[in-house]
Amino acid sequence: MITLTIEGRQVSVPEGTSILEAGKAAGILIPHYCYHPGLPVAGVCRMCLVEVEKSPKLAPACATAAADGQVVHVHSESALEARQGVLELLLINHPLDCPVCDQSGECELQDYTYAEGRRSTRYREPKRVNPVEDFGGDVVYVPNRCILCTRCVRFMETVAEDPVLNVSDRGDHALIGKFENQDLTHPWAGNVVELCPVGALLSKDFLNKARSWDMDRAASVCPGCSQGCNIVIETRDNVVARLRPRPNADVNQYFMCDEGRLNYRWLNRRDRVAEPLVRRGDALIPVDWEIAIDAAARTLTGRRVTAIVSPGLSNEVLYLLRRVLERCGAESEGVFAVRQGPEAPLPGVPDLAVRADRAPNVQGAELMGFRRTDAPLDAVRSGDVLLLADADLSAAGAAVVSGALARAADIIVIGTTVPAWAAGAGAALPLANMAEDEGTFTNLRGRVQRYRQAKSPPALARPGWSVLADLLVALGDPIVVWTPAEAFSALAQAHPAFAGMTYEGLGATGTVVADAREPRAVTAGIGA
Amino acid sequence: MSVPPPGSLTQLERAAAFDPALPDAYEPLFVGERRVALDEVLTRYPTRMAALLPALWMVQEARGWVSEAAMAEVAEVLHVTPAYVKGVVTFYTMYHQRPVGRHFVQVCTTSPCNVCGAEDVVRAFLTHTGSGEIGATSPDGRFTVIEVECLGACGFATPIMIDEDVIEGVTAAQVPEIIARYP
Amino acid sequence: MGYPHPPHPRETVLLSQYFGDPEARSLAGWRQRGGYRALEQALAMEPTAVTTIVKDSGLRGRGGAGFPTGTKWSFMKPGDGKAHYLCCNADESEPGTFKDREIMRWTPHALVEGCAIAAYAIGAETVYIYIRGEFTEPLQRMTEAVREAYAAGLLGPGAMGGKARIDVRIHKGAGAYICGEETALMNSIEGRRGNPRIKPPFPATAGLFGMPTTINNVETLAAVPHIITQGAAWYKAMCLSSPKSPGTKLFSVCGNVRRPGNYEVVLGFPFEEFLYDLCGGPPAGRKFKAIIPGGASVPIQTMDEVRATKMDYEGFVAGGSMLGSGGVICIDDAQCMVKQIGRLARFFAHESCAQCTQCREGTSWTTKIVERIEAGQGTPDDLDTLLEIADNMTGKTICVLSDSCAVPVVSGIQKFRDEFDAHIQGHRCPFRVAAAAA
Amino acid sequence: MPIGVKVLERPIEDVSYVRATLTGMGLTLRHLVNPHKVTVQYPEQREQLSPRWRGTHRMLTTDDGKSKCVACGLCPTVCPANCIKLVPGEDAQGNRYPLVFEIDEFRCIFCGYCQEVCPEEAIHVGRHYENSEYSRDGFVYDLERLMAQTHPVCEMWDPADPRGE
Repeated sequence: MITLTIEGRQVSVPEGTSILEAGKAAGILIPHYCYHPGLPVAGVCRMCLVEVEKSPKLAPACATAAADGQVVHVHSESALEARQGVLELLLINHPLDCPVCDQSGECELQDYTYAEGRRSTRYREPKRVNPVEDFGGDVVYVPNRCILCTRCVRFMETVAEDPVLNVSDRGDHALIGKFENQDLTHPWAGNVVELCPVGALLSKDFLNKARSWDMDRAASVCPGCSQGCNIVIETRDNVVARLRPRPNADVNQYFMCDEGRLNYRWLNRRDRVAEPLVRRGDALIPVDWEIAIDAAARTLTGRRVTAIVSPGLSNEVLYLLRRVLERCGAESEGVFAVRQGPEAPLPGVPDLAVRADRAPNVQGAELMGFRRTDAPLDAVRSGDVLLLADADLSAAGAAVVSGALARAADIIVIGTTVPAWAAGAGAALPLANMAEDEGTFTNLRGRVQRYRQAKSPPALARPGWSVLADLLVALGDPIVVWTPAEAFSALAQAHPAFAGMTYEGLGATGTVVADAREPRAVTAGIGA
Repeated sequence: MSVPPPGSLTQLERAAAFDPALPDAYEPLFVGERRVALDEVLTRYPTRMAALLPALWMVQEARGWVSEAAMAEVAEVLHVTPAYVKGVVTFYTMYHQRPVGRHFVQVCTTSPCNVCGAEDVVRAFLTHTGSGEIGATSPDGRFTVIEVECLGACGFATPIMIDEDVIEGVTAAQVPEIIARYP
Repeated sequence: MGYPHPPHPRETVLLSQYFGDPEARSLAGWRQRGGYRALEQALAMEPTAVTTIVKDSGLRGRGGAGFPTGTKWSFMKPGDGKAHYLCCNADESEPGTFKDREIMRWTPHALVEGCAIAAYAIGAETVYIYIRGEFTEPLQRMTEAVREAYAAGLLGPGAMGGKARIDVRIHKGAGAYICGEETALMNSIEGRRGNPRIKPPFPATAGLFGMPTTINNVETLAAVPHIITQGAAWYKAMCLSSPKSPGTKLFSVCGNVRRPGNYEVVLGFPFEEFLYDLCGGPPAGRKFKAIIPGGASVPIQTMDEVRATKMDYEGFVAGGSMLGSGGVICIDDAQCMVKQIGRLARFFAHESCAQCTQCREGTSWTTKIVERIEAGQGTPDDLDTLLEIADNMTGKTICVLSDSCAVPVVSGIQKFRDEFDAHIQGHRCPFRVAAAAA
Repeated sequence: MPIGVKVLERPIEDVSYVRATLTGMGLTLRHLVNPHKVTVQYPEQREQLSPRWRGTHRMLTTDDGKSKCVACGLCPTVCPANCIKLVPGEDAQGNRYPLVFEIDEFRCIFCGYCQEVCPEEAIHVGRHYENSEYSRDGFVYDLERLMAQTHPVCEMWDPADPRGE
């Protein structure tokens, strides 16, 4: 460890740490563009120049190792002057089109210019103008706004290991370029949009959709696959507008895949079941929650139940479901299927990939004692009550579905939608989806991570833990759960893998379950 | 559009640079003898990538310019991506990214030559070759004239380079005679 | 010798002795003239002894920075299990300099020999000679010389009788001034864009292909055989002014001067005599207005300033400029300084590698402003702006190219402010007006 | 008094209406003989509005008749009454433009912030006050209507010229 002073604050950092990182540790942001902790150092923007005492020249904080006893001034006159110079030069060819730029409001060029830049330009020459270019994938390149920090090039080269981007030409003609027909189609290429500190690389999906200041943000976990990348859900007027990665050194570092990034529209579905429904004759009619819960409880009590659950439900919901099954008749069981997709690793980050299991809580479902199967409908035995917990069975063939329906004596739906084939359900309890709820997922390495509510659920739909707690009470369980934290602590008390965990204690980056390798089943007799 | 000069491999390929509608007439370069030569170059460096500049020189010698298709081929041979090759090609000014005239004339106009009247030499070349404009190819496809930053022969102002030949001490008056030497 | 002119009696011809002598080009011819004796002598010594001789001789890098060569060599630690490289920087692209070109054109074996000795001294197995792409004739001569040396067993496995393996490879550049910067040169050899690298790590630790590397200029390496054969003391004694700057140096003289060419003088030679006696002074009826004494990237000086300068590393610095690469650009009083400064700025803008912001944007902005002033569109604020941009471009980037662009602008505005003011106030270039009138 | 209202004793001259009535009649009489008139014979006669009058909005257009708005989103952000609805879109040339731009003139408090914040000088408050509609919906002006307005626009207060001279 070495100790240095930055802006009058003493900070101790491991040897080899850059001044910029040491500044972060001391709580001082040294302005920078080309530096990114997830990428190799380039040292080209020259924005992070700081004054180091006894050094003749200003030092680039990103490329200079902190040394013991160093005294660093970030806001000294010479450092400010240098950064003001960089900002002026970055802006001479910049179109200053903030009103139409998607990055506006979250643009580092804008931020630092407001903080430290000149009030007006001295540039009187015509600006350099280049046409907008489609980089393929989800990315569009606006060269006029580019500051050539080369973060995108370095990401594609060293992290994605698919160098389809280059710096073309030189001098002030230089641009980010790519080869014809070699697009940014790498499954992780969308990260360049995130990495771009200005509005040069933009997401086509998000283009012109919302301003950064219009949006509300919630820390969440990507529901796309079992990797469990940490994300931020951004909503505008209660509509999810985009997903962005949230750093977590243990899971996804700074990145998320394109599939996860773009797969958010289902969170905005409009064909949701929004009110509790029960069967009256041939039709499902909206009723009060109490009536629907009672109807469901009556159907389940003492009956043999086959629950088909979604591996996208939270640990708490799955745990309460397991408890529901234990209240039902003997031989009740729960199964789930996992949608599969091609695996796509990000080579530059260890143990980070789009996983084949395209559901966020496969591990959690297994820990709660649900059986994984490719044919969940086959589990439905003749005379069973089919409890459908938000499971998507669209992959199964019509014959399989109708066969299972014929075998089932009753159907109860707990979920965000009522699939067309489940129209014969006795009761349907509307749930909030993962963006409208909070809870935890367990990723494939057993890391339990919290996601938080990003928007409100439609009409009368309620969070799963709350609905199931009511159902359990109706089934005679003495459980008391009024908050998601209580639901989690009920789980932590009952399940050895979660022993000792608290909801708050999971923090921003999660905690790994005990004995993470082997998924263990929930033992019976939980009704404490 | 200038008439594609004869000589190097396919006229179609040159034309394709101007007219993308024409079919891709690319023929691989690194086969046979040239491949052997490249393999010999590869032995001189510890990495494959290091042979990039020599490989591009081979392309330019054979075809007169470095087309995108050629960049893609070089990339394949050297196990890098075409985008990478393009980044390198665009960095170095001596690789032509467009077809040029049969004779490529570079006139040094950097300060030491500039004070000795290099600009007159450029004007003379532009007039006498008929190319009219810097970087343009003359209508007969014979000459492309450019200004170049320092040929490293400042004491022999004005040096010019036609193809591989450096001619020193050129004055505007000598230009027609020099042009006549390059049919 | 004052090639292409016959040697002047006041020159001390060492490296330039055989300029203009085609027979010195061949291996046989070179051997007749005493070639490869130094290599033989060096191989008979321990490598460290060779380094010591060079260190004792006081030889300093002739590429521009003037770093002591022997000290540079001593940074290399052979036997650490890594590959070691020697790069010979023959990417001579500093405007005003053309000395290496002549060394390679006329005495290619001198360089091959110098490379071999240096490689032996630092324990490098492979030497890359990076020759700029525009040097077609030097490239051809060097290729031929290396081929001959291989054929004669001077290079390759068991070079000079089996003591060491020395491979010399020639790498042809492709038109980039910045590849004369040592780390950019290494990137270029590796097949990358010629972008300078951040230092540290320095080349002696992690250079070419990540291995310990030493880079020397052509002229430096060509001087080494002479030091080996005649001794460190002899070389150190060749000194006219500062004892820190011994030896001879080739000065390339160009621009508005009566006898342009390469002149080899002992360091410390009086500059005024050099300009008027050796080079013949300005063209008839003209006067020297400005002298750029060390290639395009050193401060411009007026004739009055350079008059008392002694031509060595310290002398030029004392005079307010730098020795640089030894390319003396003479500008006479018929030239418009604003135009020439603009032209220099344009050169740097064209050659900027586009990495650092200050350089990428600053060089081109500087060019645009100076060219606008030259066209008569300047405003009085422009000069302050130029000086501030130049300040922004100095000492803040990875390499010194942007500093080099700022240097002529700052020194030009300081020393020829009246010309800038005349352009701005008259809204036109007075020199163009004068030329049109004539 | 069941709720305990306290009745104050006040002097008779304060509660007497006689003096007030006479004062009012006096005023009427004075105006009867005084030629100064404040009544405007609307609609034949119109009041001259201040150049800084802030009335219903107007969207300015470019020379080719398109709205100047680039849908930057600053006016809905700055609007204290939250009366501007904006949905950005992209036209065939890739330019950002307002797909939906609506101002609810009923909710508007006519502060003029939208005009002040607009980087394109597109949205303006107008020197206009004659608004009547048959329904509340009619006061939600869409882009077409905003662009069709022709009344003069407000000249913002200029700090360099505070008195508008």
